Order: sequence, then structure tokens, then C-alpha cells
Amino acid sequence: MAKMIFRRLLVSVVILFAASMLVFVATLLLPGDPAQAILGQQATPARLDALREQMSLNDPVWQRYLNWIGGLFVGDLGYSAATGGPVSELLGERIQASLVLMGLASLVSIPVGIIVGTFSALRRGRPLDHVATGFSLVLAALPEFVVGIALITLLSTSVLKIFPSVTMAPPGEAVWAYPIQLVLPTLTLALVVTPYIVRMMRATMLEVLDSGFVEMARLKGVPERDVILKHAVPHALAPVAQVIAIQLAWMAGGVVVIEFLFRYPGIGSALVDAVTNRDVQVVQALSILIAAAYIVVNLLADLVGILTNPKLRTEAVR
Amino acid sequence: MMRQRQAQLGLALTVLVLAVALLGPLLLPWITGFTSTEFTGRPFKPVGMFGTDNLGRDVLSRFLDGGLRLIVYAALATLLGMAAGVAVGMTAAYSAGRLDGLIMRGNDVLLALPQLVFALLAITVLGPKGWVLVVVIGITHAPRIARVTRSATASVITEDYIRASEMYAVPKWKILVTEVLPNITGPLMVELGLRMTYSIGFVASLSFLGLGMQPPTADWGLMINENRIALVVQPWGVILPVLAIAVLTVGTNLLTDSLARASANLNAGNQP
Amino acid sequence: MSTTVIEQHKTTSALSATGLRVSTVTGAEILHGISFTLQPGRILALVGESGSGKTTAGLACMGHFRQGLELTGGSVTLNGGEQGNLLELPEHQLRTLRGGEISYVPQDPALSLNPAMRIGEQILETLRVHHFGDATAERLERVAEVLAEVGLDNSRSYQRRYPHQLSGGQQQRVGIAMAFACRPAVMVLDEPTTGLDVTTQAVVLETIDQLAERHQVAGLYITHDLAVVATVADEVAVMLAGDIVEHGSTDQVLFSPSHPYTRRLLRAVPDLAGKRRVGEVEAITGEHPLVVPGPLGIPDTTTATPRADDAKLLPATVAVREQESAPLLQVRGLALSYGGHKVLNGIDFELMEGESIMLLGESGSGKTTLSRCMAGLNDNYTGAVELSGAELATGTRKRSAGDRRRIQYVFQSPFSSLNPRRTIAESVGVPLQMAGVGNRRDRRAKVLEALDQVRLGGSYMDRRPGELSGGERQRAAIARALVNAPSLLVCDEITSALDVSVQASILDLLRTLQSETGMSMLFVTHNIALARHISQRLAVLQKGRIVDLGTTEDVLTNPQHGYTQELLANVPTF
Amino acid sequence: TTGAASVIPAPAGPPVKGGRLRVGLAGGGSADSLDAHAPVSTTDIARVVNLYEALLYRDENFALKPLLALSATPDDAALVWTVKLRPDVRFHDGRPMTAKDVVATFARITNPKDPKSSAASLSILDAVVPVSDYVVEFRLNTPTATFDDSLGQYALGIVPGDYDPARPVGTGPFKAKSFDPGRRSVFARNDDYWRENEPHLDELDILNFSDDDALINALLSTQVDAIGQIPLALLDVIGADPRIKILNSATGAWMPFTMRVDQKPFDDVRVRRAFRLAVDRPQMIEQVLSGNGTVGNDLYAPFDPGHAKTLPQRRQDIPAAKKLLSEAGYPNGIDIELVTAPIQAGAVEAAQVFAQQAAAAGIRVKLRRVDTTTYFGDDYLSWTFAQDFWYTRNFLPQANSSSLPTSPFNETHLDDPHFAVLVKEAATEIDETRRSALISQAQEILYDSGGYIIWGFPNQADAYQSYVAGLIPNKTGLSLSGYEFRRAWIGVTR
Ligand SMILES: Nc1ncnc2c1ncn2[C@@H]1O[C@H](COP(=O)(O)OP(=O)(O)OP(=O)(O)O)[C@@H](O)[C@H]1O
Ligand SMILES: Nc1ncnc2c1ncn2[C@@H]1O[C@H](COP(=O)(O)OP(=O)(O)OP(=O)(O)O)[C@@H](O)[C@H]1O
Ligand SMILES: [Mg+2]
Ligand SMILES: [Mg+2]
Repeated sequence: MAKMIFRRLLVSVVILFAASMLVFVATLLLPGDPAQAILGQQATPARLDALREQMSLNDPVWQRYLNWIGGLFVGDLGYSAATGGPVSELLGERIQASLVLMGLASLVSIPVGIIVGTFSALRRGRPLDHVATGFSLVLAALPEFVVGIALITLLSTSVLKIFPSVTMAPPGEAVWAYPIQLVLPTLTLALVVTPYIVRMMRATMLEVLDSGFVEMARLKGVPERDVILKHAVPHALAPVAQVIAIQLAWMAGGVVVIEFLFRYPGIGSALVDAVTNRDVQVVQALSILIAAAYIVVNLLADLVGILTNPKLRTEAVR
Repeated sequence: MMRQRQAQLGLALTVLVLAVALLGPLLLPWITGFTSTEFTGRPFKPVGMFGTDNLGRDVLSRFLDGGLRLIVYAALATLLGMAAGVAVGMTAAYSAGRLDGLIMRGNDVLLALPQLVFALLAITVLGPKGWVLVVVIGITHAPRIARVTRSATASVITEDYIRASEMYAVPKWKILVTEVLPNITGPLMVELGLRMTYSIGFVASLSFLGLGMQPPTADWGLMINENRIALVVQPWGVILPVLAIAVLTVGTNLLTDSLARASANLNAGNQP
Repeated sequence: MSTTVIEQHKTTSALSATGLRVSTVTGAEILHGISFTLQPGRILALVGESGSGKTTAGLACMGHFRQGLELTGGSVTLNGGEQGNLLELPEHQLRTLRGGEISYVPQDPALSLNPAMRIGEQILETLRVHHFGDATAERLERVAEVLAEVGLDNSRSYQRRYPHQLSGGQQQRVGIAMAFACRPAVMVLDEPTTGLDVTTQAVVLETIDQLAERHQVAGLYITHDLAVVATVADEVAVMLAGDIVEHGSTDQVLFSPSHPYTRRLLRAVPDLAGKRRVGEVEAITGEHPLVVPGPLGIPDTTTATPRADDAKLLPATVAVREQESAPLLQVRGLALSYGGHKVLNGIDFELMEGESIMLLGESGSGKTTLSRCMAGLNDNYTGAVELSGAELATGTRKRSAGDRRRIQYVFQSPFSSLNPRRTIAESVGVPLQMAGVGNRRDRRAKVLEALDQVRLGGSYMDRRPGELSGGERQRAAIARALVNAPSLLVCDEITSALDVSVQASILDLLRTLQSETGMSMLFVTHNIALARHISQRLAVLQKGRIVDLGTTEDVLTNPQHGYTQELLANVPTF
Repeated sequence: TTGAASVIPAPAGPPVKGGRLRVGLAGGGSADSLDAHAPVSTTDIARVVNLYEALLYRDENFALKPLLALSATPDDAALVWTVKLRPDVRFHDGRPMTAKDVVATFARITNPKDPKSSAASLSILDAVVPVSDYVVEFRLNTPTATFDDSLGQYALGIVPGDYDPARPVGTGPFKAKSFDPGRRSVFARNDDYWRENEPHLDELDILNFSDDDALINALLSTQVDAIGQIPLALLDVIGADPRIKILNSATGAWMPFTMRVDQKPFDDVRVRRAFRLAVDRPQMIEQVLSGNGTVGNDLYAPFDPGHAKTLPQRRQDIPAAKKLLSEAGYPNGIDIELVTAPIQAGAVEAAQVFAQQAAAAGIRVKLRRVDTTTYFGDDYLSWTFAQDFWYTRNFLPQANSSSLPTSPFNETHLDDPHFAVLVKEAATEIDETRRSALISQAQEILYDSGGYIIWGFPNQADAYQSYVAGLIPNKTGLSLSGYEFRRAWIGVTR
């Protein structure tokens, strides 16, 4: 098992490496000169040159790539073209903020998704199932900003005025110091993510419930609660973990719209800023970060798969 | 029976929206009295049936004129993604061994790249043109579809009828097209529905971020972007396109979902 | 629930089912009111073709109905009925009975054991939910005891294994141990030995027999294998399409059947001795009626009389062997390994024109691998396969179109060898298309001809496999192999997925075709009972080696190798 | 067109001291800074105005008023300007503001190695010489009668000699307390502020918003007290909320279409005229600004004393436009690409309306929307047909910025010698009446053959909670009383 995990790890590192190269090349293609972009209307040739030198834009491409990659290893993400400060400093807080948002959304959506999916499968064909499948179908079909706007109108501005619609925290203070501001973005994100978990959980549970060993457990006289909790649910976890991983990875890259809408100071809005500002270093850092997040969560999901499957787990033992 | 109802509902919803999107432009200005770019009053005023938009144009006319491009782009992107993804996935699964590994690892690299970053970069580099949207979205779909296709193919190619074709030395591409492809339509249909939904949302999202369709095009995604600011005041400019998008995506999903299940049943009929 | 309690009920029935009616929720009735009783210490065998409702009846005894099925009438009582109708008990009471008083052994242990739970824990769970014993220690003791009772290692480390770490036979014994753990009064066994090889099957049957005897358990033994019935059952009930058509003691039902269905069923069972004439029977499940050829290939429609040794019907062999002509196929030093695992270990044999050889071997012995090497589906072997003296290239793609045409292969499962999305005509037409018969009309004509040969006919041309029964599908698959008039037909366990009656009709068909076309045949099987019914020569394969080879008669009457002797000893007969 | 909404019924009584005002503004990003001399985004400007003060400033009526100066007077040749400084002003760190600091400030701004945003308009400046502690002389290389106008820019805040943007010390009514680029900046009251009784607030928060939507939602859910620049289309609706008050200010800001007069097809003055005649200006105001704006007459600087008010108002005249196009060689109409970007609220909208209106005259406009960065990127100032946005300015500084071959932002590539001469003459003319006459003449040239289509001057609309008092309409085009939050106070406890 350790060998298998090690191999996955190795493959992941290679993938990350390849991804970093792609990211680097892609950002090179950004039109315009980052130096020009920073200086904007005030650009004079002298200032442009100085800035280019400072950003080592005059070095050959491969050298810049190696510098960048080398920097990544020691946690040096380069300097933001827009602020002039280190990228890590600029992003540190935002990454935390995004992690908080994602964490909260996961805390809501994963248990809710699993529970609703399970009940939906257990009540197959009954009203509860229809309601749950119907809801998840509709929710999954709606683009995230629609969900967000709907929630804003419902809970913030028009119908009920309960929650603030934008996030604001004094500098130096963390976003999560104001929990009420987190409600709407979290809810939106959770609503976007949950239906997928519900659907996957329902589908796998249906399959598992139809399986021979669940029938056997019932025929053994095992109480229904144990049948579900001990025999059925664990088998649904691996595929659901995959879906959750995909959703988490999506959150890492896809919260842009939601963060943009709620003015949430996370990596999503930083990304949009960075792309429009041609803040190449920040775009690179964020892309590779999101790629890494994707790879890590998938690795974790694989791990769940390995751990819940004794066949794979005991492979080394045999 | 349930499934049939679902398929019927899905078909009805899809056809409804498609009809609006296809016929809408033809019926203007006959149906509303306005074209989609004509000014009918000040912005966000209750002039006409659904009021005016952010520039004082008739919302209903914009709505009727605005579905076609979104649907066409989303459909093209989905098809492109399907074509590329299915080809890659089937090739990988069928070639097995090292090539398979190579293709799928390459796929993983693409999967690891955040889709939106990719779209942002591509659109910034190439400009928000129609074909760019189609290609960008298609490409972001492809690795996901390839993955699904690969696992579906992998389970089909162990079937004996594939071996039988091998035995008769049927060319590999032909085996893929005639033997494998028809038998993975189930998962592919699910994927198609999912991707179509996703494409529509993606095109709309890009418009929402100001990167998709460009003014003064009448377009549902763009309408949401342009009019969402007045959601409280004059919600129709947002609600009409949102409804249409929701109905369309829900419809396609219902339809493909039931098609997929019907096809799964057809396959199940093969098992003892 | 001690042994003494059970002793008291020795005389009364342990379970009696009356008028069981089950139908699908959409209204189709599956059981039409069947009744039977189980006596302590005795085993009732429920036999019948696939789909006749055996499993449904067995599960009904447990008060369990599969998704989509519901009870519409009848009752089940235990121990003379003091608890009332089991089918009317509330869920929680029923639960205490299930696994305790009445237990179930599933057909496929690989699917019925929880793959993520250690086997000891699975048995322990049964004991726990039925409050067997007072403490965990006591239950653990029972786990060890019951594992020993089914003849398994009962060490702690063995108990900590997962199902996938056991062989099929071991898994099945774990299933039995689980069913037996709480010392039930009644056990329902649903085809517990299907899928096991004869040696393992013998062990499992032995275990069941002993347990039932020793602990006075009443057993309902569901099977479609009449030979097994003869070994294990005291009574037999024959089911046909949801009805019990005949019920009596084993001897009576097997040797003097009264219902025509039973007679037909019995006639379809191949016997090792070759006393019964297998085939010539109309397939019971609506298969196409067969036209049975007479000794000289002339259709013989007169009523069949049992004839000994079907294989002697095939005159070609004798002729060929007498002429000592050149062999059609020669296999020399064929070896193949997957990684370090040697699957084939140097195979040598030859096959004459018009001859039929049966290749016998247990699961995993390399039968499929060998036959696929010959068909060119495995291309990584060493050694040589020669057809009419010329060595064949290894893979089908490298072979010439002519070579491909001459050797045809029929797959084991008809459920997977036909593309469900293509019509029968399309599937059967593929070899023609690849052989360059370009004209669609010509192809259709030839396909029709082949379908006629396998007694399917034109009406099947445009159907899809889903609309065909298993036997019909296998015929279609055979038609695909025949359409190009091959010299050698390789049949890989082509009847093992089919009911006996269908098997009989397929055997009939093959014999007929062989005598009609004079082609050679390699018939691969694990069922030794078929030997006298299909082939002139018999090869026994064990662990990738041919350990016995000779005429069928020689090998069966005078087995040389210990393995063959063991096989013959274990095969259930009646 | 300034509506009744501009009358502000402030909470009754004298201003109340104390409280915190949270101001939301759209725009800005991680590139935000506190540098007194390099404001870029709206939030930068809002911060700069409250932290720093220039020598002169434009008041709410766009009148040039002394700020840190007591007076600014030219000599007869308009080559030397003498500025008397207010003696009682202290920097945030307590040091007095003196002539030395003024000299240092201008040295920093015009540092040739690192010129700041206003350096271009100060190219005429030769030297800044301290005469005494509170008197400074500005010596010019070109006679400039309106140099005081140049001194009245908000980006010319006086800073101490050892100024460092990381330690943003100025003389403004508020001191920097904390700053988080792109998100939020907090300011505290400057207790030593030189104006009596001001500022009223204890604390000022300026919050960046990524879009108008979030901004308005924040106001409606009382997360902020005042927001700058709301979409004009929403004015009526937001104003209808009894909790909210609107500040609707007419301005001299303008959002022109720019035609490059040196490139086809606009090198033909008939084409330019045709384009100008194709525009339905009142409809532009209606659709783009929801009626909140003043119709333009292809002339900038409406508040300049010399503004040519007598020139007839240009109206849409499709037949005339067609005729002109046809004469210019486009009888079948003309295809043109208009580059637009969301550089300012209404810009992309104006482009769309123009496209629609111009179609009638056979002008087939193809919109090319780019993002702001691209717009101001390599091709900035070289688009053939594009848009721009300018805040309120008087004629001469505006002409210097954008209408002369030497202008840094000559987006229309205008190179009219006669115009240049008139501008030069006006610049040296100390007599205001005569200067005005010259300006009118110069404007007439622009009116006849310039490259701008100036269809109107959008109002500046802001919204705030009704408990906020002291904000007044402001013609400069800057939001919320020109960001002069020293005036603002919180009327009731909330
Ligand atoms: N859940 C179900 N829903 C509908 N029909 C069913 C269901 N389960 C079984 N049937 C039908 O009931 C009939 C009897 O099925 P059952 O499984 O009892 O047969 P069997 O005799 O056990 O066959 P086999 O030998 O193949 O196991 C079959 O025709 C089957 O198609
Ligand atoms: N592709 C493969 N890779 C590795 N091992 C294989 C492969 N195919 C077969 N084997 C192994 O080769 C051995 C022989 O397999 P084969 O399928 O020929 O047996 P068989 O006699 O046909 O068994 P059965 O009766 O179960 O069909 C088995 O141990 C099997 O596990
Ligand atoms: Mg069964
Ligand atoms: Mg086999």
C-alpha cells in the first residue's frame, strides 16, 4: 500500500511540474507589457526600462522559468507587479480567506450532501426522493452567480434583510471575525456544490443497496440502521470522495465568480485582478496553487479509495 | 413510466427554450413592436411588457433575440469537447499500456489547470470572440470527457464481442466506432447533458465577468450581466434570461438523464 | 436456542410454506401458490430452470422479497406454527428470526460477503445481532467453532482475512458458517455450489450434508443441477414457471419421474456414463425445435430412443483415424506466462480433420488461454501452432485472411460475445465483411444460410441480442463462427452459462453441424459429464499441462493421472 | 438637468462632532497607493484629497480657491508666480508646513528620473524658489497666465521634504491610520487641522468595491454610509428609498468619442462632421445617463469663463450627415470600428447607443470591447476611433493635455497651427476678458473641425444614508462633495 501511495505521489509531482510549465507558458502569452500595465498612463520609457529590469523581464525565458520554479521550492513566489510587494505576502491572507470560505462550504455541503443523498436513495421513488433529486437537478443546472444573486435578493436586499451582501473586514482583522458576512458566500458555494454530492451519494447508495451483501446483511437479521451505516454507507464513500475532491478542486478554481459577487477577499478576486492588471507573477502563483490544490485533493480522494477498499489496502500484506 | 415522463418533460422544456431562441429573432419586431437594439424608454423603466434594460431597450425583444448565440456556442463547445474527449479517451483505453498512461497523465495535467484561469488567459490573449469561447470551453471539457470515456471504454473493451472483432481483424478505428462507441453512449449521454449544462453556465459566467459575449449583442448571459445591477428595481432583464437558462439546462439534463438510463437498460438487457 | 430445543421438534415440520404467491409490483405473478414443508435433518431440493422462481421461493421463506416484488398470498410457519405466519410478523420480529432461526446461504458468496469487513467480524455480527451467548468472548468462541465446523482454519489471523483473500470455495464455506452460526432450525441454500469446481463442490456438499445431519437442521436446497440433487437431497420439488410440478423423494423423482417436464429435464442432463441420450430434446425454455439428424446425417424425426455414447454418432473420426491422414492442427511446445506466472507449460497435441477433442480442466487451468492461442487471440505465446502443416502467425491481425477463416472461436458467454447494439445479422456478417465479401446482398444471403444452419432462421436477422434468450444468442454466436465455413471450431465452455436443456440442444446442434460439415472441433469444458456426449478424444489439462490424453473411453475408464482419477471420483452422478 | 434631489435637507442643527463615516467606492485594486502624487483609481483620489492638500483647489462650483496658499499672483509677463503660504498649517506629524516643503514637493513631482502624474502639466516649470518661510516663487519657462490652474490639482498635495508614501504625512483633514490596498483604508481626524471646526468626523473608512452591484447592496444593507458614483439608471430607485439620499451634481466631466484626425476616414473633416451630426445628443443623455446630464456641443470646459456659449447647439441631422459622407466618398455608408472599454460608467453604453444612432446615417459601427488594461495598453492614444473620459477642467489645461501636438494625451492627433497659436496667446494673456475671447475663438476651431464628439456631460450621482450630513453637490466630477469629507458629519446616532 505504501508503495502504491508513493507511486501516486510521484506521479502527482510530475503532473504538478508539467502543469507549472503550462502555466508559465500561458502567462507568457498575456498581451501587453506588465511593466506598461503597472505604470499605465504615467509610463515613460525610462521608468518602463527600470521596472522591466527590476522584474527581470529582460532575461531569457528559460531562465525566468527556472528562477520561478526554484523560488516556488523555497516559498518565494516572486514579486507582484501591481503592488511591488512579495506575492506570498499579498496572497497569504487571501488564501486563508478562501480556505475559510471553502472549509465552511465543505462543512455544510459534505454532510448535507451525504445525508440527503443517503435518504434519497433509501426513499427511492417516494416524494422525499423526488424532491431531493428535483432540487439537486435544478440547483446543479444553475450557474453560480444566479444562485448568488437569488440569495442576495432573498436574504439581503429585497425580501428579507438579514445578512450583509458584501464582505468587509478592517485591515489586519480576519474575514472570519465577522461570521455573519460569511453566511451568504458560504451558502451560495454550498448550494452550488451540494447537488453533485447528493446525486453521487444517491447513485452509489442505490447501487450498494441493491448489492448482494446488503441483501445478505438484511437476511442475517442485522437491524436496518446497521445495514445502512455499517454495510452500505462505507461503500459509497470512495466514489463520493472522488466527487467531493472534484468539487473541492472546483471550489479552488471556480470561486472566482462567487468571490467577485460578494467582494470576498479571496484568491478568486485576486485572480481576476491579477489577470486584468497583467500581474503575471500573481497569476502564475495562483494557477500553480490551484493546480496543487487539485492534485492534493485528488490524492486524498485516492487515499480514501485505497483505505476503504481492503483489496487495495491489503495488497502489500499478501 | 416515470422515466418516460421525465424524458417528455425534459424534451418539452428543451424544445420550449429552443423554440424561443430559434424563433425569437425571426419574430422580431413583429411580436413586441421593437427590435432588440431600439430604444424604447429610459433605462430600467416599466415600458413595454417586461420593461427596459440598462440602455432603455425593450427587455422582451432582447430576450427573444438573445438565446441563439448562447445555445449555439454552448452546443458547439460541448460538441467540440465531446469529439476531442471521446477520441482521446477511447484511444487511451484501447491502446492500453504505456500510451494510455501517457495520455491520461497528460490529461491529468490539463485537469489540474484551473478552468477559469485558462479561460481568463485565453480570452485575454485572443479576445472575446465567438470561436475563442467555443474552443476554450471545448478544451476545458475535453479532459473530463476523456476520463469518463476512458473508463467506459475500459469496461466495454473487456467484453467478448470486442475480442470477436479483434479475431476477425476488424481495423481498430472501426472497432472503436462500431463496437465500442454505441455501447458507451449511456455514460456519454450523461456527460453530454452535464457538459451542455456546464457550457451554458460557463458562457453565461464569462459574460457575467465581462469576458463572454460583447455588447451590443443581445445575449442572455450578457443580459444578466448588464441588468443584474437593477435586480431589485427591474428584475425582468435578469429573470427572463435566468429562467430560460435554468429551464434549458434542466431540460437538457432531464432529457439526457433519461436517455442515459434507457440506454443503460438496453445494455442491462444483455446481461443474464 | 440450544440443540435440545431443536430435538423436541424433530417430528414436526421445521418450516411449512403454503400457497405462496408472489408477483411483481406491476402485476405479473411469479409464484403461483406453491407449498412445501421442511423436516428437521432433511433436505428438500428445489430444482428448476433459470427463472422458474426458485430464489424467489427461497427468499419468501425468509419473509424477504426483492425490490419490485411483493407477496400476494400464502403463509410460512416455523416449528409447527406457534409464532404464527412468519410473513405477517412485524419487521423487528422477523429480523430476530432471520439469521437466527432461519438462515440463508447465498448463491454467490463473492457478492454476498461484505468486501470491506473481515470474515470473522461478519460472522460475529450475526451472533451479536441475535444476542447469541452473553459476552463477546463467548461469541468469539462460537466463531472459531463454526469455522471449524465448515472445515476452515479458525485461527485469529484467518478470521482477520477479508473475503477477497479467500478462494471461492472458502468464501462459500464462510457463507455457510455465517448461516450456521446461530444454530438455525432452517437453512435456505441458494445454489451454494454453482461456480465451484467439482472438487470444491464435493467438499461443500459434504459439509452441508454433515451439518444438516448432525444438528438436525431442515434445509431448502435450491439448484438446477440434478446430479447435485442426487448427492445431497432427501426430497425433491421440481419447479416450472412458478409452480411446483412434481414433489417426492429423491429416488422417486430422479428415477421414476411422473411429470413430463421432469422427464424432459432429466433427459437433458448429461451423464458421465453416457447412458442417456443428451439432446434430441426440444429445448424446454422455448428454444427453437431441433431437427435431429440420424446416424448418416439424414434428419431423423422418429421418436428418440436412448442410445449409448453420442460421440459414436460422429463417424468421421473413425474414418480419419483409420486413414492416418495428416493432422489438421498441430500444437507443439506451446507455452505462455503472464509476468512470472506460467499459465501454459508446454502443450503438445494434434487434431485430425473432422475430429472432436474435448479439453477438460478446472477453473484456472489454462483452458481459455490455450484455446485463444490457437484462435490467435493471444499473441504472446511461444511454441508453434500449425494448421495443415503450416505454422500460423501469432496474432489474428498477422494471420492471413484464409487462416483466420479456417479457425473460428466461440466465446464462453453468449451474453458478452454479441454486441448488444448491433443486430444479429450485422454481428454475424462481420467475418464476411472482413473476408472481403463486399456486397451487402451476398452477405445477407450467407448470414441467412448460417442462421438456418444453427436453426435460427431469417426472423432473427434484425433482432438485437437483448431480444434473444441465452441459447438463441449462443446459436447466433455459433452462426458467426460458421458463416465462413471454418475447418476448426474452438468452443470455449460455450454451454456453461446455459440451462441443461439449452445445453442439450446446443450439443445436439454441434454434433449435427460436425457431421454435416466435417469440420474439426475443440470443445473446452470443465464439465466431465459432457465427455461422452461430444467428443471422440479427451484431453485433461491441469496447471497448464496436458496430464491425460486419449480416446474418451480410455481416459474415463482407465485414467492415468491422479488428477483425472480425483475428478472422476468427485463428479456427482445419479 | 440637476433635479430636486440635489437639495439636501441635512439633519437639523449645527454639525455634530464625532462618529465614523464609511465610504464605499467602486474601483481600485491591489495597485492602490497612498502616494500623494500618483493617484490613479477613484479610491486613490479620495484618499489623496483627504490626506494632502495642494496650494489651490477647485471648490464645489469649480472656482479656483486658495487652499494651502493665501494667494497666487503672476508678474506682468506671467513668467513668475508668487505664492503666499498659509502660515498656520502643520503636517500630521506636527511640523509646520513651509516654503521648503513646497519646493521639495515640486522637486519630487518633477523628478526627471521618476516623474509623477502631474509632471507633464508642469513642464513649463523651471524652478521653485523659496523667497521666505511662507513665500514661494514659481519660475516658468513659458509665460502662463493660468498657472494657478495647474497648481489647483489634487495630485499636487504639499508634503514634507522627507516624504515617504509608506509614511503618508500631509496637511489634510485626516491622518492615515491603516491601509490595505484594494480593500480598505482607515483615516483618523487630524486634530490640528487648520480650518476651524473641521473635520467633524472622528474616523473615515474608505472601502473598495469591485463592482457597482456590491456597492449598492452594501449601502442598502447599511454596511456603508455613503457610496460614490452610482449608476445613473438607478438614481430614481435608490432615491425612492426613504433611508437613502442622493447627491446629484452637474459636472464638466466628459466622455467623448475620439476620432483620429490624421487617419482615414477621419482625416476628412466632412466625415468628422457627419459623425457629429449623426449623434442624437438628447437621446444619448436619456439612454446612457437616464436623463442625468447636460447636452454637449463638441466642446470641453463648460465652466471656463471663456466657454463659447454662442455657438449653435449641434443636433442630429441624418440627411446632412449622409450628404457629408457621400461628399467624402462614402455614398453607401461607412464601416468603422469603435474601440470601447469600461473605462468609466456609461462608456460602453455610450458606444452602444452611438452605434445604434449612427446606423441611420449609414455609419455601420462595429464595437470592439477591450478590457481597461488593454485599452490603456500599447495602443492607447493610437486607436482610430475610441472613447475617453476626462474630469472637469478649464479650457487651457485641457487643451494642453489633449489637443496640441505637444499634449501628452492628444488622442485625436489634432495638429492645428491656428488653434495652437490661439491657445498659446491665451496662455500668456493675463487679462481675463481678452483671454476669454481667445479661448472662444480656439473653441470655434474645435467646434468646426476637432476630432472629439462631445455629446454631453454626465452628472455625478452619489448616495448616502440620510443620517449623513454636510455633503453638497460638486461640479468637479469627483464623487461625494469632491471627496471633501471634512464637511461631512453624522447627524443622528445609528
Ligand atoms: N426484482 C424483480 N422484479 C421483477 N421480476 C423479478 C425480480 N426478481 C426476479 N424476477 C423474475 O421472477 C422470475 C423468477 O426469478 P428467480 O430469481 O426466483 O428465478 P430462479 O429460479 O432463482 O432463477 P436462477 O436459476 O436464474 O437463479 C424470473 O422470471 C425473474 O425475471
Ligand atoms: N490477461 C491475464 N493476465 C494475467 N493472468 C491471466 C490473464 N488471463 C488469464 N490469466 C491467468 O491465467 C490462468 C489461466 O487462465 P484461463 O482463463 O486460461 O483459465 P481457464 O482454464 O479458462 O479457467 P475458467 O474455467 O475459469 O475459464 C489463471 O490463473 C488466470 O488467472
Ligand atoms: Mg436464483
Ligand atoms: Mg475459461
